[in-house]
Amino acid sequence: MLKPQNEMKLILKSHSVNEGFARVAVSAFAAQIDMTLEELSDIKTAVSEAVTNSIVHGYGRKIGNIYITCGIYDNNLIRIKIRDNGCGIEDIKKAMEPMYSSLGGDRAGLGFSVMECFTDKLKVYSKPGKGTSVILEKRVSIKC
Amino acid sequence: MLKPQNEMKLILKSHSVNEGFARVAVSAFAAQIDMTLEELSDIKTAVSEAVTNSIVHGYGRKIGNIYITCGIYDNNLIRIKIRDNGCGIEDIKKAMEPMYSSLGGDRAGLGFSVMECFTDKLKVYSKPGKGTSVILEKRVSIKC
Amino acid sequence: MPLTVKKQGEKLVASIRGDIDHHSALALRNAIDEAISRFRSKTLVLDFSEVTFMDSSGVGLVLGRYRNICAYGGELELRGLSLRHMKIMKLSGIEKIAKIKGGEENVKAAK
Amino acid sequence: MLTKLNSERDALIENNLGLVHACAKRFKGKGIEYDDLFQAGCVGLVKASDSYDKSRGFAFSTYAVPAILGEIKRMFRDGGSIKIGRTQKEKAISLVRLRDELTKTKGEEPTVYELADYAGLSTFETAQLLNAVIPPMSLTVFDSAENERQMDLIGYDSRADMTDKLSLHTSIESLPEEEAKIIKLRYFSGMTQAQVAEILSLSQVQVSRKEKTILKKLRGII
Ligand SMILES: Nc1ncnc2c1ncn2[C@@H]1O[C@H](COP(=O)(O)OP(=O)(O)OP(=O)(O)O)[C@@H](O)[C@H]1O
Ligand SMILES: Nc1ncnc2c1ncn2[C@@H]1O[C@H](COP(=O)(O)OP(=O)(O)OP(=O)(O)O)[C@@H](O)[C@H]1O
Ligand SMILES: [Mg+2]
Ligand SMILES: [Mg+2]
Repeated sequence: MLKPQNEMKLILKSHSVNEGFARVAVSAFAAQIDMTLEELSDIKTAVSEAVTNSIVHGYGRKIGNIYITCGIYDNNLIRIKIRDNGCGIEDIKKAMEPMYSSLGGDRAGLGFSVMECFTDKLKVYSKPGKGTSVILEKRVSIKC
Repeated sequence: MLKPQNEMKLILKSHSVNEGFARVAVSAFAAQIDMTLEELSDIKTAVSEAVTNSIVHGYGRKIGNIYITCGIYDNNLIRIKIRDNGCGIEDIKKAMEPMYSSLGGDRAGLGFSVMECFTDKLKVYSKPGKGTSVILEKRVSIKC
Repeated sequence: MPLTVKKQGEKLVASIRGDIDHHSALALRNAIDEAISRFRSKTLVLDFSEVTFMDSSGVGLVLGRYRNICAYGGELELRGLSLRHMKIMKLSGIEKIAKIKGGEENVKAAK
Repeated sequence: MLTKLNSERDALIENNLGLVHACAKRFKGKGIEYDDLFQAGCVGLVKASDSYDKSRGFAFSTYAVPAILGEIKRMFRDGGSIKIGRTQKEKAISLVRLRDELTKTKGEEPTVYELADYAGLSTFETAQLLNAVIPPMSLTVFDSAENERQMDLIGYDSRADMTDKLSLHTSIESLPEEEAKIIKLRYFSGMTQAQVAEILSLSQVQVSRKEKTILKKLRGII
């Protein structure tokens, strides 16, 4: 991966009130590339899913740090990494299946599906007991 | 200083395009406390001055990192730290005098005065060759 | 609370405003469930026409209310879903169990 | 003695108008006219020169700049304290409206840059505002573009002031029951046409048609 043209790092506590802030911060940064509102909303939605997972699954009742990196690369590529030091995922393949959720309640098990649906690339790295990283990539349309 | 109720850290490159982003990110985070639009724009104004100083004076032609911490404390206190690893300030007292600027051109030497006027507390720490930290505090009014 | 609950004829209509994420969903869930058990309507209508943001927590909110209203022998109706929100809803197949109103074009367009 | 003091003070003011310009320039383009900023700054300068005591050894600017900035800051305060939520929402709504207009005139959705450009905002600010609110009214297909505008007129436009609403209120009394109900639900309870249709067991299209006729009628009455 080449060097980004511009990059920001954000560290947040896993309070659920920060979900909204994470969305705003990432999309405000990403907006330095010209794109449509739809594309901007896609990014917001995907980021919201990943951050919520770190809060809900990664840390659960504990409060920990969530690390977000957002880079802007050549050819209008936006790359966002969301990392936590939470509980990690045992079986990533299973976790990424649509409608799979390890938690009951109101979780639909659709977070990863939504991330896949609204970005161009999704990568998940995780180690049980260590934490999880999610990498989202989106190439937005170039307008003249 | 007690522990903040909520806190975020932001690391930015000293590209001038990031001035706007820093303002927006800090104000979006601070806005989780109920305050008036004027109070919010006071915060934006002060942050903008500090970030610009790190870009213009701290790093000059180089590109370095700017570290912003924003914490929300009891009794509606917002505390923002803006730090750079730039050239530092020889004589802080002189630098803070209104209308003093080490650079000519369009710089009026008003940055620190504006920060003082628009916040409740301003502290500056600096070591030549090491870098500068500016701490801004603002207590916003509680509205019912 | 960014929620208005109204009785409209036989129907219980809950109109949601603003962002639906995991943070806001909890309060919404509690308020809607409280209204369901209080009014005991046969039909719960969830109106999304003033929702400004929604992620999968919104789908969870709907699925949970569906289970709940089913327990009362009732049914669920969704209204005012934008194309984007419909796309997210459809990942769950909710359109097969709930009646979706006022966005037929959206239901089709969201494949 | 007094005259001397006065001339000293006048000189102080005259020689330091540059300070006021420097301070005022800093706040250009933030919604207050430059002349007004300058005026306020001058008030600060006058206050500072009244109370300046040379013998204390401070430079005059050290004394005057905070006073000037203080007065300028007050200008922003005097706009009244507006809660963030509301104004941001209003701004965001007008942004989305702008987007819809541009989409119509250009035939394709504008980008965030273009929107920012038209609205005279930074891209970051625009993105933040759009985050605050994206009214889905314009995103949903089922409400026709026309009645969106009608809603805007009465629902959101601040120029549709209370007097309009009040006169509307009295005229409604002269309408048949169903018609009065439609208008009340639409414009005083802020319901969508679909919601009103539901309550009155009508189709949305019927509500839309009726609403148009009633509004025409009302305009005649008012
Ligand atoms: N950051 C994380 N840390 C630990 N486990 C995770 C993390 N992210 C996801 N998971 C696991 O992957 C599963 C699937 O995640 P996904 O987001 O698809 O669904 P969900 O969060 O359970 O439900 P929804 O997102 O629809 O509310 C989760 O149930 C959880 O077990
Ligand atoms: N982060 C920093 N690193 C190094 N020097 C700094 C830094 N911040 C301020 N200074 C020094 O302090 C001086 C005064 O700063 P101040 O912001 O008040 O004025 P200015 O930046 O020169 O002009 P203006 O802010 O009006 O454009 C600067 O000219 C510079 O010499
Ligand atoms: Mg999830
Ligand atoms: Mg400066």
